[in-house]
Parts: sequence; structure tokens; C-alpha cells
Amino acid sequence: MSGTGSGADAATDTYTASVVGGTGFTGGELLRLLAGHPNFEVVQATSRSADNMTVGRSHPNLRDLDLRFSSPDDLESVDVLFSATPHGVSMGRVDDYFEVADTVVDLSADFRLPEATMYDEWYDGHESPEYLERAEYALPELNRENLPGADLIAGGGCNATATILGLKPLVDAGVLGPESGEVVVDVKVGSSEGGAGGGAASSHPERSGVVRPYAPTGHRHEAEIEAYLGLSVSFTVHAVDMVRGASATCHVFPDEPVSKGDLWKSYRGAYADEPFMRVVSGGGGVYRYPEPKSVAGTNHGEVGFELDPGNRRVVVFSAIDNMTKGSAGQAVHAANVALELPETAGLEFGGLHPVGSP
Amino acid sequence: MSGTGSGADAATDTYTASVVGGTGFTGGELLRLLAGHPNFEVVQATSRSADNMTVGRSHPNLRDLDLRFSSPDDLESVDVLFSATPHGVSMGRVDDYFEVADTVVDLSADFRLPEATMYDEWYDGHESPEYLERAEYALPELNRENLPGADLIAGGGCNATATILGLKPLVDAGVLGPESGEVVVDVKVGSSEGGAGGGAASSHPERSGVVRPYAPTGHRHEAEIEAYLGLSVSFTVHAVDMVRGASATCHVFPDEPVSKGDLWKSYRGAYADEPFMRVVSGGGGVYRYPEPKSVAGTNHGEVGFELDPGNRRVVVFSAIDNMTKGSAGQAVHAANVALELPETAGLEFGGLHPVGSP
Amino acid sequence: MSGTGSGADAATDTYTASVVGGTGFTGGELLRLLAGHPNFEVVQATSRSADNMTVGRSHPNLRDLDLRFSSPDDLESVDVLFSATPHGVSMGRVDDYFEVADTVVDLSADFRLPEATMYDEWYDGHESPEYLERAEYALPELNRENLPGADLIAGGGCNATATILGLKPLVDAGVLGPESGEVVVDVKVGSSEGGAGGGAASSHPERSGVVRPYAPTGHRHEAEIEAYLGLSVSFTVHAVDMVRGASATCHVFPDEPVSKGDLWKSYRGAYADEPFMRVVSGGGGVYRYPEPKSVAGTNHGEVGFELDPGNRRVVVFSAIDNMTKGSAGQAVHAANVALELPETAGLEFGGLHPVGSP
Amino acid sequence: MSGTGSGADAATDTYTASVVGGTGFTGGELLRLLAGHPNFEVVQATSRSADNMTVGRSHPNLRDLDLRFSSPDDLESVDVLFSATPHGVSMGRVDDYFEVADTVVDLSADFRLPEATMYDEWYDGHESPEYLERAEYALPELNRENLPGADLIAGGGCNATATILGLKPLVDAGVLGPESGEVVVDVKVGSSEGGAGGGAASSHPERSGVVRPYAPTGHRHEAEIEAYLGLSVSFTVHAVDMVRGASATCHVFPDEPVSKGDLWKSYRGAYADEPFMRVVSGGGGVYRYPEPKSVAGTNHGEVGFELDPGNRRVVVFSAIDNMTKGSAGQAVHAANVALELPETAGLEFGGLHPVGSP
Amino acid sequence: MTTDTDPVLAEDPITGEEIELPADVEVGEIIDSPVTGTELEVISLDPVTLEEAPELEEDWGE
Amino acid sequence: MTTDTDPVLAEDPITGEEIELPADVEVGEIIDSPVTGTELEVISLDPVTLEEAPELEEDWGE
Ligand SMILES: NC(=O)c1ccc[n+]([C@@H]2O[C@H](COP(=O)([O-])OP(=O)(O)OC[C@H]3O[C@@H](n4cnc5c(N)ncnc54)[C@H](OP(=O)(O)O)[C@@H]3O)[C@@H](O)[C@H]2O)c1
Ligand SMILES: NC(=O)c1ccc[n+]([C@@H]2O[C@H](COP(=O)([O-])OP(=O)(O)OC[C@H]3O[C@@H](n4cnc5c(N)ncnc54)[C@H](OP(=O)(O)O)[C@@H]3O)[C@@H](O)[C@H]2O)c1
Ligand SMILES: NC(=O)c1ccc[n+]([C@@H]2O[C@H](COP(=O)([O-])OP(=O)(O)OC[C@H]3O[C@@H](n4cnc5c(N)ncnc54)[C@H](OP(=O)(O)O)[C@@H]3O)[C@@H](O)[C@H]2O)c1
Ligand SMILES: NC(=O)c1ccc[n+]([C@@H]2O[C@H](COP(=O)([O-])OP(=O)(O)OC[C@H]3O[C@@H](n4cnc5c(N)ncnc54)[C@H](OP(=O)(O)O)[C@@H]3O)[C@@H](O)[C@H]2O)c1
Ligand SMILES: [Zn+2]
Ligand SMILES: [Zn+2]
Repeated sequence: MSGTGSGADAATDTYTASVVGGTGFTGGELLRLLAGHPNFEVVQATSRSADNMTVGRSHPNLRDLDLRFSSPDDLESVDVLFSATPHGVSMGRVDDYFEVADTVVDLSADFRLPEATMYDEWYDGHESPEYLERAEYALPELNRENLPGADLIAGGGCNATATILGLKPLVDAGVLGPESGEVVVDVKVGSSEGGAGGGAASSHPERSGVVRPYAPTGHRHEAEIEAYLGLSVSFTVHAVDMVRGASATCHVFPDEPVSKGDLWKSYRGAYADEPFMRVVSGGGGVYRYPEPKSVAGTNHGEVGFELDPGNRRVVVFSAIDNMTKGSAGQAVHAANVALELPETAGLEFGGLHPVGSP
Repeated sequence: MSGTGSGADAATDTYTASVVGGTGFTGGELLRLLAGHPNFEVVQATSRSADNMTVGRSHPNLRDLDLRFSSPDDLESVDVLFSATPHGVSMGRVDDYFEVADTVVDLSADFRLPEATMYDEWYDGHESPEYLERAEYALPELNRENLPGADLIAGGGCNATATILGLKPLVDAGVLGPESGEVVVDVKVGSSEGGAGGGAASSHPERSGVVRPYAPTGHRHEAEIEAYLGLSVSFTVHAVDMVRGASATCHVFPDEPVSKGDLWKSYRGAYADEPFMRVVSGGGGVYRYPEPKSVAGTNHGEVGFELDPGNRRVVVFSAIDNMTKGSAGQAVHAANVALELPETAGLEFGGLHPVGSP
Repeated sequence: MSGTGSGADAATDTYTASVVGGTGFTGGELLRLLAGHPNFEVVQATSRSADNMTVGRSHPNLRDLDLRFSSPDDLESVDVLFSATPHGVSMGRVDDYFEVADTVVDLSADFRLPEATMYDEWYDGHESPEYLERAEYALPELNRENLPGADLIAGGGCNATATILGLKPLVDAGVLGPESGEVVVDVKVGSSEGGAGGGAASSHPERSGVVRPYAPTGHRHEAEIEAYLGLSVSFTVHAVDMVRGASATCHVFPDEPVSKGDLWKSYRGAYADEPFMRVVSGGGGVYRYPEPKSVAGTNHGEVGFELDPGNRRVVVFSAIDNMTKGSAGQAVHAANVALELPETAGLEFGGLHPVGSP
Repeated sequence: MSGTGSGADAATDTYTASVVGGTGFTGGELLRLLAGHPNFEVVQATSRSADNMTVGRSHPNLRDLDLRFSSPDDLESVDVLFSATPHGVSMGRVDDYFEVADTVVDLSADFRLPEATMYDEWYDGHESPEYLERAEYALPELNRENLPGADLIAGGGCNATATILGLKPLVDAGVLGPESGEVVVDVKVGSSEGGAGGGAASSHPERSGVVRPYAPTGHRHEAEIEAYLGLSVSFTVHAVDMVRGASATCHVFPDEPVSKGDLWKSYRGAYADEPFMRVVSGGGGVYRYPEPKSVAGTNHGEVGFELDPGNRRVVVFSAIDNMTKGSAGQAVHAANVALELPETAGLEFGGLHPVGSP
Repeated sequence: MTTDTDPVLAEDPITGEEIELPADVEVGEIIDSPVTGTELEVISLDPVTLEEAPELEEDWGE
Repeated sequence: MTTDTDPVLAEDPITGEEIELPADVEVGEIIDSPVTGTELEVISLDPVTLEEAPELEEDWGE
């Protein structure tokens, strides 16, 4: 780090950073965000398949970036290493990462869950369980107080992030708890969730215009939600025709009836001071509830709600861009908090209107 | 009618038909289906806005049809009058309709609900409540036995149709009943549901790429579902980026655990003999569960299911094309049954692959 | 063949057929068309990768078809073998094909060009040049008189088909000829042109929403157009966001000014009696010129034109569905003519409205 | 203006600005860009239809902006007034505008053409022809030297901008000139070009998945191109399925053959120092030529080219976002130059990858 | 920047929060809440009181 | 930030412009030009000389 690190002159500190998995979708998003971040200087982006090629060849929005991919086997010393590789890679390389970097931010699932046994249940076990306690979950709206000074940060899952942001205010308000009835979470996601290396199902002819159940039951993000909200949810994920975006519709049945005023109070209370969260619920015009389009390309999250007549059910809508708030933006946000930089540094882009399927 | 009407030579009977609301989306779909139907001859299609214009001007797929719109004020005598007007029109004109036609098939909500009080609750009351008992709900999978000879047929709502087709086998099997716990129905629909006269929210720039909560709670189709399934459902509808299609995901929590075998038995039992229904649930390849794409342009419905680990939840997927199975196709299917024609007459088209956002 | 083959009772003849390359996009389209064709019985569909699997697993619209893929090494005896394999396969297997079939219809480029030297120039040469003279180009609008009795039929390229259909009336009318000035053909195509096995560029995230120059110059279909129209064209192809469809915009500069009346006369003269061709040029409503949407799923072609003020330039628009008129439909149409069946048999589907990106 | 206006401390000057037509698409884009611009403070946005409503109600990306629409009849005094109204409005109000503002930047066609007679020929005449000479065309790549100090700036047409950027290097290099042969410009555009108030043709069901000739010939942007390039072009515009973006493919036939090296030299010479222009032509990966996706949301323009074998034809591709480089971004860029601010101020956003149909 | 007058304050009828409205609001006018986006009707002035405006039921086809 | 060695310079074979390449390029390696994006093959070192790499013909269905 070339700056002092203290909060005082945080705005002018500069940290070197590298991105492992730089040809990928979230790797590219990290590069985009870090390249525009006043406090980071990207010194390395790795790729095995595009070694030596310019970054702009993979990511046309980064054509002006003067950087070439290098091999993940030759990691340079940096202040912060971001890793955006498929599940299973980081858990095997985390020792290497800490040899070259002071802080590691991992976007995969490898350090998200608090217990090794959960990896046995939901994944294929864990190679480096000793790191799990050290890791902090990246989502600042959930875990801000534990991030400053953290040196291993685990980015949340995109669908889990959307769900947690939607339900947390109800948990905090006591409307929802471990003893609550069924919580159904019905998620709709864009094709970038599948990463850059999709198969036949993600080819344009097969993936266009779909409403396709891709994780009917048993999605791994359930584990994360349960771990961090203390709630078990009934979770189903559908692929729809957009590229960026994750939208979680949560159907909740409170034990006691709640009013719209109560809900406004809970959500405003939770998020009024959050720099990236907006409560959007009713109102006029075309955009009355949270939508992925409204936050596409940004680190914003939108949440909103509606009540069934009779107040029997609360429907909560939560929308994020899976590439930013759901992964790379969340990672940078967490790094900002960890390094005590201004929270919104590098994350100011507010989105576009109109915008198609961003 | 130029034929005899008895089942014996049903295949060669010819009925004259008219379509009120012929410039609309479901009106155009009716014209497409009837024009290709061996037993119908379309003699009139009405429009106020395109009076005297060729039908092909509104519907480019019908350019070869030698027919011009005429005014809905000058209705010709026909065997069967199909009406595809907005809610509220048919209830005011039903007497006129029966003056010129033996059989009336209405695609709007005007005769779907069995009781006038339900119109007071869910709509703005009813002008001709005396017809409600006479009307038969069009969906043959639900009401086949009452259709033969019916002279007032009420087409189901598209989202209600998707939901009823998905849940009915569970109701019949006793897995679901009036005393069951919450049934969450999360629906995703295409833009043709809004009809040809959409406003700002349905313009291409605003409507592209959306996951937009358009009926968060209180959707009127709840009434229909409750009336015909005897179940109250928690219903939420989202607009997504497709033109044709309605997909209902039903999250069900049976009192007693059910097995996949039970489910297969219930669904196969319900639909194995249905000419338009398919059970699609797991399997290989890209299309493992029901999808609107798989049935686009057709009168088919696909249903499928999956079980949560622990069998606590059944997720049911149901996909139809709102323009066919969800309205015009269902209407023609019901007319076939009512007139004792072969059920699939005029409805043989099996769909396309690959297909984008049909 | 189980029928007599003479024109007299053509409508009731039945021919056995097989499809080599049945998992592919055009192979699936052939299966769809042949399965609904009154004169064909599909007895075999081949695949190496899905050997023994049901056809419906690859093509969800064919789930009701009771057929499994078998190996292309075990070809059954049939009346007509359709081959829908990548360029280069059929030229190596054509002897095998004729051992098992009386008539071979090939959808690849392998027999489209009349001279072996053209394969040297535009492809990688030809393995079986002795078949080139025997082959007949499939497009009936161009080559109807040579198809009856033909036993080797070469399906046209989709972009070449769109272009030839658009320009042929001008060539026939003498407006265009080998000495004409520049003819610019600017083509826009859907993603199904790339076939089922697309790479990174055809993944949904990369391929959505594009206007992407994919063949800026030097596209191989130029050879076909030149061979059959006697015109050299300046040809550029763009990928746009649809799945089915090819749209050719031809910018033509006649030596002598032509009037709109002349153009209508030429195009009506060329196509008024063609069962699949429509001239769409001006008029009212939304669909005033040819569009892929208007013909999606059908074997129709639409052509239309407009004049620059001063009549200096004629712009010709031509739209087809690459999967039907541009390949499988054209192949079936040609087979109908070759076998002296009714031309439109099996090709009656007229398309949908509204329809998204079909 | 609250700053000094001299180049020296340009970076800290602040100008007040208003946007007339703030509910519109380009009005919203202006608000987005100005709100993030270090040198502008937006004090007013007008609307007749949404008077008193928050700006965020129309533009969900601007929900954090604390501003309400006010009536265009009550214009406040500002340094710079941006007007984004339909053609014909500004020419009637330009006197009013100059009463309240020092600098007027108009995005409509009202001051783009240099001569009143051109408005007679291409539009419906001009109400305030005395302003035409005073107006400067906004596009800095074409007219940078005349912008500093200009007080009436006329934003270019989006399709004209794409075309001019593509062809200007060839004109400058002498490859193209008034005596050149045919120049065919085939344009593909997104739905936002139609503005917020689209009709039936721009509803989602009708506008999705199209390749639709919307201006076959006679498009008014021809006038602009001819006026500023000195070239007459054969111009055709197609609507395709995207929201933002204009892509011009220019087919050019030079009198003398040019080489790829010549072309690189011309384009690099023209644009190497331009902050917003990129030459993209060949290379590897998915994005080898200009594409609207690569520049969506940004003020960048991409141009590239390819040669026909034989060097008979040069194909030039030019891609911009119609909402930024094609209108609002160009306007802000021009204002930056006029006020001698840093050229890229407020226009730094570099775009997204992956991105759907932005 | 100049504005004619300062914004007026009112209580949001849904959340109870204090919200800012333009100085020139009139009785009967519809205005959206900056907190909830809900369309509010101005019921009286001095002090400005607001209530939820009746929503136009949009009937998105069925 | 540290790099092992400085980038090397070479002439772009298409535009003739001077371009920067990573220090460790090897003969036979394919690398894209920062000016034109074209894929170039390293023909020799010291000085580094480049030529256009043969393009893989992509056959986008027809
Ligand atoms: N996409 C999302 O929306 C999203 C959201 C939240 C979290 N995530 C998580 O983020 C991670 C990356 O996702 P993605 O969507 O960006 O995936 P992706 O597009 O497939 O990219 C993966 C990247 O990792 C590299 N890579 C793969 N295996 C590697 C290995 N063994 N060693 C080093 N590099 C390797 C790949 O490049 P080379 O092959 O060139 O080396 C590529 O750059 C995943 O763990 C995913 O679960 C993704
Ligand atoms: N779209 C769906 O997916 C769907 C599904 C199930 C049921 N439905 C129901 O089907 C009906 C039609 O829906 P749609 O989507 O086809 O609507 P649409 O596209 O808006 O068409 C409505 C048609 O009705 C005509 N019309 C309107 N008011 C009329 C009046 N007072 N008298 C006579 N004709 C009138 C219109 O034509 P002119 O103005 O030219 O006369 C137009 O042809 C609705 O009741 C809808 O709820 C629709
Ligand atoms: N797509 C279009 O719009 C279009 C239009 C006009 C013409 N065409 C032409 O039609 C042909 C097929 O195109 P497509 O788009 O349908 O391609 P596709 O989707 O890639 O299908 C190719 C098919 O051929 C099979 N196949 C591949 N190599 C084979 C081999 N060596 N022996 C036997 N079978 C083989 C594949 O299945 P297995 O690997 O399972 O055996 C697959 O079923 C191509 O020649 C294309 O140029 C296509
Ligand atoms: N869209 C593009 O890509 C593009 C590109 C280049 C140039 N342009 C030009 O930019 C201008 C705006 O285009 P747009 O697409 O943004 O249009 P738009 O979305 O239709 O917006 C027009 C705006 O003007 C307002 N307006 C209309 N008539 C008015 C009047 N008489 N007085 C005051 N305000 C009026 C409208 O709001 P209220 O009705 O609420 O007052 C609305 O805010 C047009 O001249 C267009 O040609 C557009
Ligand atoms: Zn779309
Ligand atoms: Zn799409």
C-alpha cells in the first residue's frame, strides 16, 4: 500500500490489486470497477486461456485499459488480491494468495459458509477449513461491523444476496424468525450468472426468451441464507431472458398481521442510511417495484413489498445486478469497508434509462 | 351449420363463425386457428378501429386470408360467435350475441365466475348475472363433461389456466385441499397478455429485459382459481421478456410427505389421456421442465414437479402459451368439445425448435 | 415408396424418409416438417452424440414423436434421405447415401455450386465432383422446372436464398444484369444460423442484443448468388438479436430509372403464382415491408421494395425464416416438386402474430 | 456561471443548467450526465405531463436526484439550457430560451441544417431561420474548432452521427468525395430512437425480435450527412431488437483501390487523439468489429472497416449509443468544448461487459 | 441557483416522515412522495396535509 | 507495483506504429496488437519482429 491506511486521508490512499480469473464475467466486472476506482491500481489480471492477450480482447468495455493477462501461476505481490474463479479453486490456492497479498477477496463460494460440515453437506467438502473462521462474509448491509481490517473476505452468492437483502429487515423487525411458517423465495436470473463458459443450455437460441426452472429445489445458496438469516427458505431459481440481474420474490406469512406502515418503518429503518439500498414500493409511473433493469450495472439494491388483502401474506421484491451488487461490486464495497475507504468509492455509477436487457 | 352435428360425421361438419374483437391479440389468434380449422368457416371479424380494412393488415400471418373487418354493430348470423373484447363488453352485448348466434364463446372474464357476488368483489359488478349459471368454463381438462351442448362458454384466464392445470392433479389426488397450508403461485408472463393496446409500460424500451412485478397481490385470477379448484392461493404475477407465454410456479406444502412416484402417478393419471397435456419433469438435455418456449404457438400445456429434500415442499411448474391454451386455443378446444368435433381439430400445430422469444 | 409415384394420386402416396444430422437445428426442423407431412413417414434420424435417445429430448416440440436417434453408420433403406450435416460431410458419404436411398436431399453447401473449381475457390475443394452436375439446386422459385425426377437435391444457403428471392425479379425484368453497377446486399440474421453447436460468440450473454458484423466481406454465399443470378454482389452479414430469420436488404442502382409501377409488375409477375411468396411493399399498419417475424416458422418468403426520390436507387427487402424457407422447408418443398406431390404438402403452417423473436 | 470560465481553472467552474423535455429519453439522459458532471448543477427539468413529480418517477436510475419537474412555461435563469423536445418546438421558443440562458444546446433537428431552404425541402420549413447561421453543429469530431464560445449548439442526429463518424476519415483521406460512386449506408437502430412516446409499432409485442425497415428511403438524416460530409448517400434504416444503439454499415466503392494499411492510417490519423473514438477492425475474440453493445451507455464511438477481396469495396462499420454519443452525450461533449471544460468531464463511464440489449 | 421560495414541509401519510414539497403546491394537486413514491393528494394547505391518491387500477390483460 | 522487466518495443506489421509487448514474449507466441487488435505471431526476437497470425476461419452456419 502506498498510502497510510488510516481513515483520515483514506480518499487518497492507493492500493495495488490483482484479479485472478480476469477473463471471466465477474473478473471482468472487477477489472472495470477497480480501473475506475480512485484508490486501486490494477497491476495484474490472470488467465490461463488468454495469457499475454490484452484485457480489452475479452472485455470490449476495457479496450482503453493498458493491461495484458498473465498466468495465475505467476502471481505478483499486491495489497489486495481478488479471486473470481469457479468454486473449488480458491480453497486450494489460498495459501499462495496470502503469500503475495495482504488481503484476499474471494468471489466464489469457497469461504462463504461458516462451518466445514456445511461444505460436506452442500458442496464436495473443503480443502482448507482452517480459513473458514477467518473469513468474513462480504455483504456490508449484513456484516459491516466485522469487515474493517478483515483480510479474508468471502463474496456472497448473487441469489443469496438478493434474498438476504429482501428478508433481513423482516428478520430484524421480528416479523420473521426461525419459527416462522414457510418462506418461499422464487428467483429469476439472467444469463451472466452462468459465467463465461456456458454450455448448450446457455447458447443464444436455447436461452433466449425462456422462463426455465434451472434450480427447482436444492440450490446451494439456501445454505448461505440459512446461515446468515437463521431462516430456512423454500428456494427455486428460474432463468429468464436478460443478461444481468437477479430478482428474488419472497412470499412470507407472518404470524401476526403487519401493516404497510409497519413494513415501511422496517425497511426504511434498515436501509435509509445505506448508500446503495433503495426502498421502492408502489408509487406511480412504470417502475413501481424493484426491477433488475433499474439497478443494472450499478451496485444498488432495490427492495419493496406489498400486502395481500387481509394482510395474510407479505410479498417482498428484491432486485440486484448479479455482476455488481451480487458479486464484483459487493466485493469492492467490502474491500472499501475493510480498508476504511469511502464506501461508495469506485461504485458511483447510477445506471441507465431506458435500458433493454442490460 | 351445414353439417348434421351428430358425432358420427363430425369431421366433415362445417360451422360458420364470427370473431368480435378481430384486431386484438386473442381475436387474431382465433382467426388464425379458425381459418385453419377443417370444421369452421369464418364469415366475419369485427373492428371499430379498422373497419373495412383487410385482416392481414393487422395480422401479417393472415395476409392470405380473404377477409375484411366489419363493424361490431352489424353482426351476421353465424353458428358460433367468438368474442375477444376487453372485460365488460360481452356482458353488455350478450343478448345481441344470442340473437345472431347459436353458440357464444367469450374469451373475457365476463362469464367465468359462477356467482354475481364474485363480480361485485373482484370486478365492478355484472350487468347480466342471469347468464352466469348458463355459462360453462371452457377448460376441457377441468370441465369436459359439461361442455357438450353448452351454448355459452367462458374462456379461462391465462394465468388461472396455467395454475389450474398445474395444481388440479394434486387436488384430485388429495394432496391439496381447502385445508392445506399456503399455496404460493408465482407467475411469469409475456407481453401479449396486455393485449394490443398497451400503454407506456408496455413500450419496447420500457418492457424489454424486465422482471417486473405487475400484479404483486390481488390479481383477479385468484377468484377463478378459488372458484374452480376450491383452493385459496397466494398469487403474484411478473412480467418477463417474452411475448407469448405464461409460466406458473406453484410452491405447495403437503400435510403428508409425498414421493416422486406418487407425483408421477397423480400427474400421469390426470393427463395421460389428455391430447394437449404433457408431464415434463427431470430427464436430460436442455428442456427438463415445463417452459413456455416448448409450447409456444401450440395448444399444449406442460406440467412438471420437483421435490425439496425432505419432501417438505412440492414445486409444480406449468407452462402454456397465453394466446392459445390460455385463451384462443382453449376457446376452440372447448367449441370442439361442445360441438362434438374431434378435440384436436384445428389445433394440431406442435411448435418450433429452436425458437427465441416466441 | 409405397405409393405409385404418378401425379394422379400423389396426395396419398407415402415415402419413407430418414434425416442424417437429426439433433441439429435444420435436422430438427426437417423432422418437424416430415412428421406433419401427409406423404412422408420418418423411419430414421441419426445422431452420434445422442444415439438411442428420444428425438424429443433434443427437440421439445417433438416430444410426441415416437422415434429414437440411431447411428449415422447404420443407415436404413428409405425412399428419401435428407442430410443436414456440416459442410464437408455429405460429399464424403454420398455414395453410401445412394446405396440406401433413391433420392438424396442435402442441406449443406456440398452440392450447391455447379463447378468443382468453385469449391476450390470458396471452400476446401470437393471430394466427389462427379456428383455436381447431377445435383439440382433446391429453390423451386429458381429451379422448379429441373426438380421433377431429380435424385440429388442441394438445398440453398439461407442468406443466398433470401438474396436470390429478392433480386431475381429484377434480373428477369432486365433491371439488373451482369453489367449493372454495384449491388450491395446487407444481411441481418438470427442465431439459429450458427447451428446447435455454437461457441463463445453465440452464448446468450455475448450474443444478446447485438448488431455484430460477422461476415464483413467474403461470405461464401456470394458464390451461390453469382452462380445462379449471374450477378456479383457486395455482401455483408450481421448477427442481430433474433433466433430465426434472415433478412436481406439489397441496394440496387438501375442503369435506367424504374417506376414503382414497373417494380410492382416485375414482382407480381414473378411471384403471384408462387404458393409461398408474398410481395409486401408499403401499405398501412405496423407490417409494411418484409420482416422475418411475419414469416417465422413458415416456408413463406416476403419481398418488397422502395424507391429513392429520383428513382436513382431501388431498395429491395427480402425476409425468410432461415430454418424453413432457408433450409428445411426449402428442402421439403423441393422434394415435393421432385416427387410430384402437392407443393405445399407439409408446409401449410402460416405463422403467428404477435410473436417475439421467433 | 459561478466560475471564471477561463481554461485555467476550468475543472472547478460550475454552471447552472436546465433541461427542457426532462421526461423524454434524451432529456433523461441529459439529466443523468449533468447530475454526474463536476461542472454542472441541474436546477430545472421541465415537463408538461409530469409537472411537480419527482424526476425519479420517470427515470428510475435518477431516484436519488432531489429534483421535481416544473413547467416549461416557467423557465429559470441558467447558464446553459439544454432542450430535448420533438422537432419543431425549439425553433418556436428559441427567443425565450435566450432570455433565460447564455448558452442553448438543442438536441432536436431544429438548428442542425445550415440553410433555411433545407428545412423547406426536408422538414416543414423553419420559424426562426435567423438563428441558423449562429448555430454550431455539436459533433466535436467534425466541428471542434468552431465550438469554443458558441452559444447555440445543435446536436446531431443519431444516425447521421454514426454515419459521419464512419465516413469522415475516408473523406479526409480523399478516398471519398463528391464525385465518388454510390455510398450505401445501411443502419440498424434500437427502440429508444423512437422516444418515450412510441405508438403501436413500438409496443413490446410488435417491436420485439424485429428486423424492420423503418425508413427504407428518404430519411431526413441524409440532409445532415450531405451538408456536413459533402456526400450524397443512399440511406436505409432498420429497427432491430435492442433499446440503445445505432450501427451504420457503409458500403463504399473507392475510385482507386486502397489497402488495409491505408485504411488503418486514415482511421488512426483521424481518431488516435480523439478521447471518445476507437478503431476496432479485425483482431481476435468475440468483439472484432464495432458493435453498439461495446459502447452502450457511453459516449464512445467505434469505427472499423474491412476490404472485399480485390479491394473493390470498403465496408465501414460505425457503432454508437444513440442516447449518448448520438444525442445527450454529444450535447454535453459539445458544451464542454464550448465552455472550455475538460472534454471528457461527466462522460467517463466506459460501459459494461457482458451486457444484453442495453 | 435561484428558487422563488423555499420548499414547504409536510408529513408523509404512510411513513410519518417529514417530506419536502415545492412551495407552490395547491389543494387537489397530485404529487409523489419523495420517500415512498406514492402519489399523494394535497388535502389542505397551511399546514400542507396529504393523503394517498386513489390509484388507477391498471388492468394488464388476462 | 513491480514488474520483472520493462516491456519491449516492436513494430506493428499492419500500421507500422511502434507497440509495446511484454518482456517475456517468445518466438512462435501469439499476441494481439494493442493498436489493431490483430493476432500477431512473434517471428523473431532481438529485435522482436511480428507478422499477422493466420486467422481461424470461423464458419458461422449457413
Ligand atoms: N456470475 C455471477 O453472477 C456470479 C455471482 C456471484 C458469484 N460468482 C462466483 O464468482 C466466481 C466466478 O464466476 P464467473 O461467473 O465470473 O465465472 P467465469 O466467467 O466462468 O470465469 C471464471 C474465471 O476463472 C478462470 N479460471 C477457471 N479455472 C481456473 C483455475 N483452476 N485457476 C485459475 N483460474 C481459473 C477463468 O479463466 P481462464 O480459464 O482463462 O484461466 C475465468 O477467468 C464463481 O465462483 C462464481 O460462483 C459469480
Ligand atoms: N391477451 C391474453 O393473453 C388473454 C388471455 C386470456 C384472456 N384474454 C381476454 O381476452 C379479451 C381480449 O384480450 P386481448 O388481449 O385480445 O385484447 P386486445 O388485443 O386489446 O383486443 C381487444 C379487441 O376488442 C375490440 N374492442 C375493444 N372494445 C370494444 C367494444 N366496446 N366493442 C367491440 N369491440 C371492442 C378491439 O378492437 P377495435 O377497437 O378495433 O374494435 C380489439 O379487437 C380480454 O377480455 C382479455 O381479458 C386475453
Ligand atoms: N442453420 C441454418 O440456418 C442453415 C441454413 C441453411 C443451410 N444450413 C446447413 O445445414 C447443415 C446443418 O446445419 P445446422 O445449423 O442444422 O447444424 P447443427 O445444428 O450443427 O447440426 C449438425 C448435425 O449434424 C450432425 N453431424 C455433425 N457431424 C457429423 C458427421 N461427421 N456425421 C454425421 N452427422 C454429423 C450433428 O449431430 P451429432 O453430432 O449428434 O451426430 C448434428 O445433428 C449445414 O451444412 C449448414 O450449412 C443451415
Ligand atoms: N431518441 C434519440 O435517440 C434521439 C437522438 C438524437 C436526437 N434526438 C432528438 O431529441 C429530441 C427529443 O427526443 P426524445 O427521444 O428524447 O423524445 P421523447 O422521449 O419523446 O421526449 C420529448 C420530451 O419533450 C417534451 N415535450 C414534448 N413536446 C413539448 C412541447 N411542445 N414543449 C415542451 N416540452 C415538450 C416531453 O415531455 P412532456 O410531454 O412531459 O412535456 C418529453 O419530455 C427530438 O427532437 C429528437 O429528434 C433523439
Ligand atoms: Zn427482447
Ligand atoms: Zn434476447
